[in-house]
Formats: sequence, structure tokens, C-alpha cells
Amino acid sequence: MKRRGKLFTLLLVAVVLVSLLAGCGQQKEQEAKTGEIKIGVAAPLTGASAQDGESIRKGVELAVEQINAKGGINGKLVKLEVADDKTDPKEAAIVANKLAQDKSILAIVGHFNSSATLAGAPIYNKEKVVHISPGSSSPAVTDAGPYTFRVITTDAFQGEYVAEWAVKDEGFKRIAIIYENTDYGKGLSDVFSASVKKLGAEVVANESYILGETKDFSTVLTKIKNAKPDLLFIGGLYNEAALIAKQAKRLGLNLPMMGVDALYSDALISLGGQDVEGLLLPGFFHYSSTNPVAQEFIKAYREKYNSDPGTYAAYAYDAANIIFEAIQKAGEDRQKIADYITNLKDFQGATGINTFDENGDVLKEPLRLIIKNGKFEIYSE
Amino acid sequence: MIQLKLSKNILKLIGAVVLLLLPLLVTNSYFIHIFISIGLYIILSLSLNLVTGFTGQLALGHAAFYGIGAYTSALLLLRFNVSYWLALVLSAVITGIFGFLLGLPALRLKGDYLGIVTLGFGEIVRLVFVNWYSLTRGPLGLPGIPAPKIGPYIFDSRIPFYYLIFGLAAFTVFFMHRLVNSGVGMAMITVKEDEIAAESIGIYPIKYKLLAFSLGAAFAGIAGSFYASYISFISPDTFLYMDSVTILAMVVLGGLGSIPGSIIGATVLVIVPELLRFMTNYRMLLYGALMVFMMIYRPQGFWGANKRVRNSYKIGIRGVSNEKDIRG
Amino acid sequence: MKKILEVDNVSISFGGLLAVNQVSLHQNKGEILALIGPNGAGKTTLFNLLTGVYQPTSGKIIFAGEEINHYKPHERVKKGIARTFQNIRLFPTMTVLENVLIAHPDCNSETVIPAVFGRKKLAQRRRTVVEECEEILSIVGLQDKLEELATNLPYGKQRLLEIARALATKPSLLLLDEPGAGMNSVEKEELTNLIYYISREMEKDVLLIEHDMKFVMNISERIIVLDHGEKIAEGNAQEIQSNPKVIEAYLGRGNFDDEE
Amino acid sequence: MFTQQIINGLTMGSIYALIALGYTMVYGILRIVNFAHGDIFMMGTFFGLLLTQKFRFPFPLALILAAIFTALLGMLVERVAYRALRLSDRLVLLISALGVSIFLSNFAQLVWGTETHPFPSGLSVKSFQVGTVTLSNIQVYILILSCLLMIALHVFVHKTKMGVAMRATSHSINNARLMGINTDSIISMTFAVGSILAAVAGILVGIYYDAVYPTMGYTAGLKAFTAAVLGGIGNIPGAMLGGVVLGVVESLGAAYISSGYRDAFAFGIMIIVLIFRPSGLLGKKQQEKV
Repeated sequence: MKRRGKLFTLLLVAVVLVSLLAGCGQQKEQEAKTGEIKIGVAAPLTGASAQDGESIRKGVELAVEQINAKGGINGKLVKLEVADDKTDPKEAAIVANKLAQDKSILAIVGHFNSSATLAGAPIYNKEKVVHISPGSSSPAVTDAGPYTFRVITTDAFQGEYVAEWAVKDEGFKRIAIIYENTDYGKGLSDVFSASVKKLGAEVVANESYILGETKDFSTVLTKIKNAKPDLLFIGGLYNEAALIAKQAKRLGLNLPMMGVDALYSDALISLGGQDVEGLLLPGFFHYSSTNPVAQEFIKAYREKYNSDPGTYAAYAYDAANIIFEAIQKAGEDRQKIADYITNLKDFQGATGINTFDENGDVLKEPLRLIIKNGKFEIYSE
Repeated sequence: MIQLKLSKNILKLIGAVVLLLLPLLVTNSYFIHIFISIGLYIILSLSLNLVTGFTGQLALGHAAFYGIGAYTSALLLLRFNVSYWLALVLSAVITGIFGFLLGLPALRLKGDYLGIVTLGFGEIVRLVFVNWYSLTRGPLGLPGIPAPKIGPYIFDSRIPFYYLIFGLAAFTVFFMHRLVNSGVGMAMITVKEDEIAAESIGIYPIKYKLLAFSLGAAFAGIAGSFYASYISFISPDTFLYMDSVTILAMVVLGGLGSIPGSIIGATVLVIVPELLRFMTNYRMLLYGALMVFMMIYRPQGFWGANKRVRNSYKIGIRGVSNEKDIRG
Repeated sequence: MKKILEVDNVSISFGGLLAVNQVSLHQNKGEILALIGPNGAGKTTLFNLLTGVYQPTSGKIIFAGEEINHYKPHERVKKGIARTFQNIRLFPTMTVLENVLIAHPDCNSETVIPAVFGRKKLAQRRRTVVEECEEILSIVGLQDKLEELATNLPYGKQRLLEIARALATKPSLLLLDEPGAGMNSVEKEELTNLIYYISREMEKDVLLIEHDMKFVMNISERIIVLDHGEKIAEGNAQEIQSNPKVIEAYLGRGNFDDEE
Repeated sequence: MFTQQIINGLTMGSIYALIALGYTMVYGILRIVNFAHGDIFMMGTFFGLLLTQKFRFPFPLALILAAIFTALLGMLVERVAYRALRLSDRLVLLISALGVSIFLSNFAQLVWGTETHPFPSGLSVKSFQVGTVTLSNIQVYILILSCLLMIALHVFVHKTKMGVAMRATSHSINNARLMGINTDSIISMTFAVGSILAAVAGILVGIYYDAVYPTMGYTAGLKAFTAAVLGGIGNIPGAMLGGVVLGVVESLGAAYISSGYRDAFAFGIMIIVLIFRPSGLLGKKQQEKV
């Protein structure tokens, strides 16, 4: 019995070690293989942000399908290496090491959560490989390193933009903020609240909730109702925004609402229904916009997945296409790709015209959108 | 018998040499990172094993200590510019104090009640990280934590970190090994097995519970301090309840109250998810199923306490009573 | 004669039920004293009061001239009171030797830093502890079973191991709770000799609870009888056997040597 | 605002209480914490969603069928992951339970995707004003249905043969077996009943928030477990009291102190209660026999 136990343990350890070594070998084999171009996708496919991670994967897969249908890059087919960072910075570090270390991977689309991007960035930068984040809007990412790029504007930019829209153009005076207590929500609401105050309006309530931990907003909404605001700003993501809108109506809180482009998703409308009507938000792509890339992207996405793309699918799509262009123009070399993207100007993507500043942050002008009759529409005063 | 012992020592020696030369053999930094993670989790699982495996106190909030250690170290480095080595020691001390504080309710509680209190403590600690914005920058986390330095040499690649964690893990193994085989460790075991009997021979259970919590926390703090400087960025979502559970799973899968068990448990639970990585979607599903399977078919873990080397007190005495030593 | 232990009007009640009621007794230096009484008489409760597992509702416990009411159980061990348990409480995953080692004050008073980093001096100290413990184990006749797991010992041997463990704490007063329970007559004979040895050669005071009247009458110099939490009689074997109160207390419930 | 916050807390609390009952019943009988219970709750909600949305069952029928499926799932979990381990170290059981929990939440993610689904119940939401308090019809349904279920459970445990057998088993499995009770089937039954309550709670939550998602079991399970311990685990009225206290404390703490620390209030109150009453609000103190 005892002997068997020991044997079992030894066997197990042996199997694990052998397979790990086998993994080492395999890695080398992959490096040697040519005739294809590999890029990495690092996104939260499980965990609290799994839904956005799935969007990102779909966006990138669509881009890959399209380029391969056109014969690939320089005659080589593009292959994806998808890795799950589990919405966990520790896991992000592992994934980053894995992808950065695989020299056949030329660039990476990822990560989504700013905390994951910040955990991965030092590793990508050490290995000198470009990674483009489709969703990390935290201002901290700005200083993450020369190989860190993003196609999403910073929270600072959107926060200021929406504040101006709300106070200057719409004339709201008493503003309530509800934000998710994450790097994203906190960063965004801080900028928004500061700008609103600078513009002369009052922040009458500023409440947070913890992402993934509660779907019950009745407590904070009751508090907000008591403060008698004339606008509710939601510094969160679409699932929670829909629930906030619903529960607010249920508490008899009928307010105009505003948010940022992170809310641009089919799910907001399917979950929120009647209760999100009239919500205002900036957006970077829209099916009725004149941007042909966006038009084509939305059409292709609908064909492939039978649903409307959300913001992050679009960002991920753009990130992938930027990488493809860089490979095409600069060659299959990590450093050359980095140099190319650093100097990239006016890349026409689904989310608008992308130009990177010296920190790898993107600069672009948003559209103003409203939810009307269960659809996102261009907003005009 | 002497031969057996000799070959065992040779094996150990070979193992140590291989581990020391590993960065030269494996150049792929992904693998180095995996080995570093294993070292980190060896420290964490050993420190929890002291509390749960040896002293018998169910703790579901170990990640909180890991987090406190990481934040203490990061804040000392970022705000006060202290040397990394001082930060490492201080974070162990401060985390140890928190362990002592959490140990206090443990004096009145047992079993599942203690489990849920430690779980609640872990959640509260995380919420403090999230909400105490002026200290921790809340959910934005603390980026740019500086790397350790020895004189002019800065830890600028994974290799020095590998040696650092190797040293820390080796120290932890040495410390735990000596401790659990000493009078202190045996006293802890008596507290686990029967508090009233322990009292009847002059052992004060409260003292050993507090000691276990403090030491366990201090070592978790060391792991946290290492993590902060290694990844150079920490945020509250690094130290979640799920991480406490993972550490506990390492301890139980490895074998409660067993040092080799914790080492094996940490190694297996770091590597298995990596091996399953190719199955992206099915990975965690399989992982959950494996946990159940393992518990049903091997509840004592890979290396249960029944393999504990008997007559541990004599280990401290080299060469004594060897003629009676039937460990062979 | 010097009194080593005095129990002065001690009572304890659990939820209104008086388990021990106004009991006073004493033990003389060098004496083997027995505590008998039917089931539920409060004998084990009295042991628990002496060792500090319970706190008396009223009354004083004086040991070696000092009131010890406020001492915690482990502190009373350091004062020199050791015990065994009616329902054996060994440490099952530890070996025979370890069970005794950990009771030795030089072993369980180790502190972290010297325990982890100590070298020669520590080794020297531990060597002495091991030798002493092996000696104690040879007194109870377990010297051949050092490496055996405590749970693997037969029942009678487990009782002996508990005595060895109690002895390792270096007590002056040894409380034995039914040491002969579950032993056959040969083992009981050996036990009698052991208790004599502990009392005479090791010069420890022994207070024991026992059901087997033959055994008790044989070994003890003085006997105290409890019933319903009260002391009903005190004296030597003959006095007790002829005491009408004692006879009634036992007959009221059945046989004199009813062990269960 | 105070009354409104109490109502908010009571609604949440009664849901916690329903889930907590599952933890407490299983604990009462087996002295184990069924860490997978939160995920059983989640599965129950998805069953409800599947039946109403995909198969278009009328709501009451869907509720009953979902409860039955969930009960079967609960029994299956007991059979596969717990039965063989009944005599093992509790930590071994704990890890097995966590394994089940990981398995179920990932299973749901694979089958139903990671996204949040709306829960079309066919009930139209109406809010009405009572003084300064706004109540929705769904809140009222939740409160009434929870009360009814708890009364039903009480009657079941105290008045039916099965309930008496359950209580006997929770006193002592061995004695119950000696009395001729088939303890295995009683234990199965306990899991079934706990799972039914969880399924109902899940569907109520689904309707209340109009949202169903694979990770919903985690927080709800944690809070409900806290509620069960707060009330005294193993004690049925304790679970109800614990749930309600937890919901109200959380709501008031978030409202008057800080919303960011919402969960800290829940855990804080539990730690404080346990320090002063180590067996929870209604739990019985156990004296160790020496």
C-alpha cells in the first residue's frame, strides 16, 4: 500500500516533468516552422471579464479570416495563438511570458484589463515585442513602455469629453456618478468628476460598486435618488449599466443617463431594453457612419457571428489589422514592426482614424450616440 | 542502510545542482517564469501548511497575507525608497503582525467557523486595498515597483529573480523542516490532534496557534514582497479568495502536514494548468474534475503526513541513537 | 504529615446541575490516594477541576501550599500536576517516543529561533531529553516500541503510554483516571507494581480513580468515596468496605464492581 | 431613505436566506460545507432560463421543472463528490467541493457562454409608491415566496416522516441507521431539498435583476454561506435570521458609511458576531467532553 503510494507519486511527478520537457522541445519545433505568420491574442476568456475577452477573440479571428482569405501576408497564412489571462494579473504575467518567449509570434493583441496589461507590459517590453491593447484605457498604461500600444483612447480623454458634452452642451447641473471600483471605473470617474467640477457643475453623489460581486444596485441608487441629481453618469461596463438603468427605473428614478464607449454593445440594449432608451454615449464606430472600414467590419461580423459587434470586438479588429499592416510593410521582425507602429499615422480602422502619440496612446475623435428605439443612433441636438 | 542513505543524499545533491544550473539549461524565459512561480507557491503552500496542516487551523484567507506582504513591500519601495532587502524583512515582520491579529479570533473559533472568519478577513483586506485610495491607489494598483539591487547590480532579467526565489524557497523549506521537527513543531501537532491532551502536558494551545498564524503570515509576506518586485506591478485583483483556495488545494493535494507534500502540491498545481493550456476552454473544467478525482482516489494527497519521518526529534541530533533509527 | 494537595469546599455546577458539591479533601505527601464512587459521582469532574479544565463555581484548590484556582491547565502542569485520561487521549499520528518527548518540559519549551537555527548545544540538550524519555518508557515497559505509532499499540499499552507521557512532564502529583480499565489481570498486576514504583522509587504522589475494587483496596493507602458529587466517606480499605453509606451508594445502582 | 434601504436589504436578505438554507441543511446532517452550493444555485437559474426561453414553458411549470432538475443535480453532486469521502478529513471534502464548484461554473460557461443573459419571465415590473418608499411587485413576490418556502420547509422538517428522519440523521447518523433509517437516501434527499430552494432563489434573482450569468453563484454562495454561519450553521431558523441580518446590515452600511466597503460590512458583522457568539446567533454552544 505504502509502496504503491510512493510509486504513484513518483510516477506522477515524472509524468509532469517529462511533459514539461516535452513542452520545451515542442516550443523549439514551432520556432523552426516557417510558412506561416503567428500573432498572439491575450485576453480574459474566463473570469470576471470573460465576455469582453470573447469579443476580443472574435474581433481578431475575423481579421485573421479576412486576411487569410486574401492570401495572407506576403503569401503566408496568419495563425493565431490564443491565451487566456483569466482576468488575473498573475496569469497575465504567465501568458505574457509564454507569448513573448515564442519567437515565432511577431506581435500580440492584448491584454484587456488594465491591471493585466500592466502586469504583462514589463515582460513584452523586456522581450521587445509589440502588444496592442484593445481595452486598457487606464492612464497608467501610457507609461508602460515603448512596445505597449493601445487602440482605445484613455479614460482621461473620454472622461473629459463626456463631461464637456454633459455640462457645456446639455447643461446638466447636478450630476450623480456611479462607477465600478476597478482601475477602469475609478480612473474614468475621477477624471469625469474633476472635469465636471471645473466646468461649474456639481457632483451630488459619487458611488461605487465592485465588479462581479453584486448585481444589486438598489442601495446606491436609493442614495443617489436622495441627492436629487439631474444626470446619472455610469462609469462602468454594459452589463452593469443595463442593470443600473433597470433598477433605477424600478426605484422611480427617472434620469437622463450618460456613459462612455465601453457601453457600446448589443448586450446593453438586450439586457436593458426599454430602460436604457435615451442613454447618451460617445462611440468610435457605428453602422451608419460614413467610415467604410466600419461598414465592412459590421457586415462581416454579422455574417460570421450572427450578432452585432461591440466596442471591444472593433478595437481588437483594428489592433489586429494594424499589426498585419506593420508586418506587410516592415517585414517579419519584431523590432521592425515596433518601429513601424510607432510612426504609424492615420490608419483607417473600424473605430476611426488611428494615430499613435509618442507614448503609444491612440488619438481619435468620437461620434456622439444615443439609444433610440432599441438601437444606437447618431445623436443630434 | 548506509548505502540507501548515501544514494538518497546523492539524489538530493544532483537535484540541487540541476536546480542551480537550471537557468543555464533552460533559456526560455516562459519556463523560467514557471519555475519562479513554483518557488513562489512552494513558499505560500508551506506557510499555509504550518497553519492548517501542522497546527490544524483551517484558513481560507491566506492570499490576504500574500497581498499584505506585497503591498507593504511595494509601498516601502515606492514611498520610502528603502533597500529591497530591508523591505523584504519588514514586509515579513508586518505581515507576521497581521497574522497574529487574525490569530486572535482563532482562539475562540474552530473548524468551519474559523474557516469562514479567515475568508471574511481575506475579503476585508482586499476591500481595503481597493478602497483606501490614498495609500494603495485602489483598483489602479501600484505600477513601477523597483527591482532589487545588490550593490550596483540591478535584477534586470528573470535569472537573478530565479536565484532569489530559489534562495527564499530553500530557506523556507529549511526553516519549516527544522521547525516542524523540533519541539515547537511537535507541540503544534499536538494542538492539531487534541488540545485538551496538549494542555495536560503543559502545552498552551493559544501560544502555538498564534505562533503558527504569525509565522505562516510572515512567510506569505516574504512571497508577496518577492512577487511585487518581480512583476513590478500589483493590484487588488492579484490577491483574491480564489488564490487562497488554490494555495489550500496545493496543501491538501500535496498532503496535509507534510513538507515534501507541499512542495509537490505547489509544483503540480502550477504545472497542470499550464499543461492544460492548449485546451483553452476545457482547461478549468478539467482542473475542477481532477480535484474531485484526486480527493476520491487519493485523499491523503501525493505525500501524506503518514509518510512523515518518524521520531522527528532525533533528526536534530546527528548521529545519535542511530542504532535504533529504523528510518532507513 | 505534609499536605501536598488540599481541596477546600469545592463546587461546580453545569447549567444548574451540581456535579461536585462542597467537596473537601486532601492528599498527604508520599501517599497513594484513591477516589471511588459510582458512575456520575463526579470523580472525573474533580480531576478536571484539579487540572484546570473546569473552573470551580466556589471553593479553593491548594497545591504545594499555593492556591492554584487561577492557573490555566498548562500552568498547573508546570507546577507539578500531571494526569491521564479515562478515555485515552494520546496523539495518534505520533510515535510512542514522540508522545513522551513532547511532554518533556525541555522539549515543549523550545522556542522558534533556537529550534530552527540551534546547532551543538541544541543537539546536546535534545540528546539528554531523548535519553530521559527512553528511560521513562522503559519504566512502563514500552522500550521496545519507540517507533510504533501510538494508535497501533494495544489498549493496555496505550494506558501505560499515557502514564509515561504524564511522567515526562516531571510532576510531583500524578492523577490517574481509571488506569486499569480494559486491562486483564496480568496487566493489572504489572500496573500495580508500576504504581508502587512511581510512588516509592520515583517519590511521586499518586491520586487515582478506579472502578476495580480489588485493585483499589490493594493499592491505595487511603480511599475517598464520592456519590452524587458529594464526599460520603473517607478512610482505609477496611473502613470503606464496612461503611454503610458506601454500600448503599453502590447497591443502589447495582453491583460493587460493576465496571460500566 | 432609511425605510427604503431596509426594504432593499430585506429583499436581498431573503434571497441570501433561501440559499443559506441549503448550506445549513447539508451542514446539519453531514457537518460539511457544501462549497458547490453557490454553483448549484447558478445552475438552477440557468435551468429556469433554458426552460422558459428555449422550450417556452409557462413560468410556473418552468419553475417546478427547474427545481426538479436542480434537485437531481444536487443529488448527483453528493453521490459523485461527497459520498465516498464522508468519513475523510473535512479538508479533503472541502477541496472536493471546490473542485465541483470550479467544474460547474466552467461547465455553465462552456454551454451558455460567458455573457449575461436577460431573464424574460413574462412578468411586467410595476413600481408603486408607499409613503416615501418605492416598492416593485417583484420585491413583494420575492418576500412572499421566501416566507412561504421557509414555512413549508419548517412544516416539512417538523411534521413529515421524511423530515423527522432528517432530523434524526442530523442528530447522529449512526443512531439513525440503527433505528432503521436509510441514511444514504436521507442525505440525498437533503441535498435535493437544499438544491430546490437554491433553484427557486436563483430564478427569483434572475427575474429580479433580469440577468443570469455563469459566475453568479460565487458571490451569492459566499454571502449565503456567511449568512448561514452568522445565524449558526446547521440551524434552520438561524439561516433565515442570518440571511436577513446580513442583507440589512450590508444595505445600511453601504448607504450610510461607504458603498465601496459593502461586502466588508457583511463579513465584518459576521466576524464580530462569531467572536462574541462562537456558534452564531442561534447556534447551540457545544461543550467538549473530557
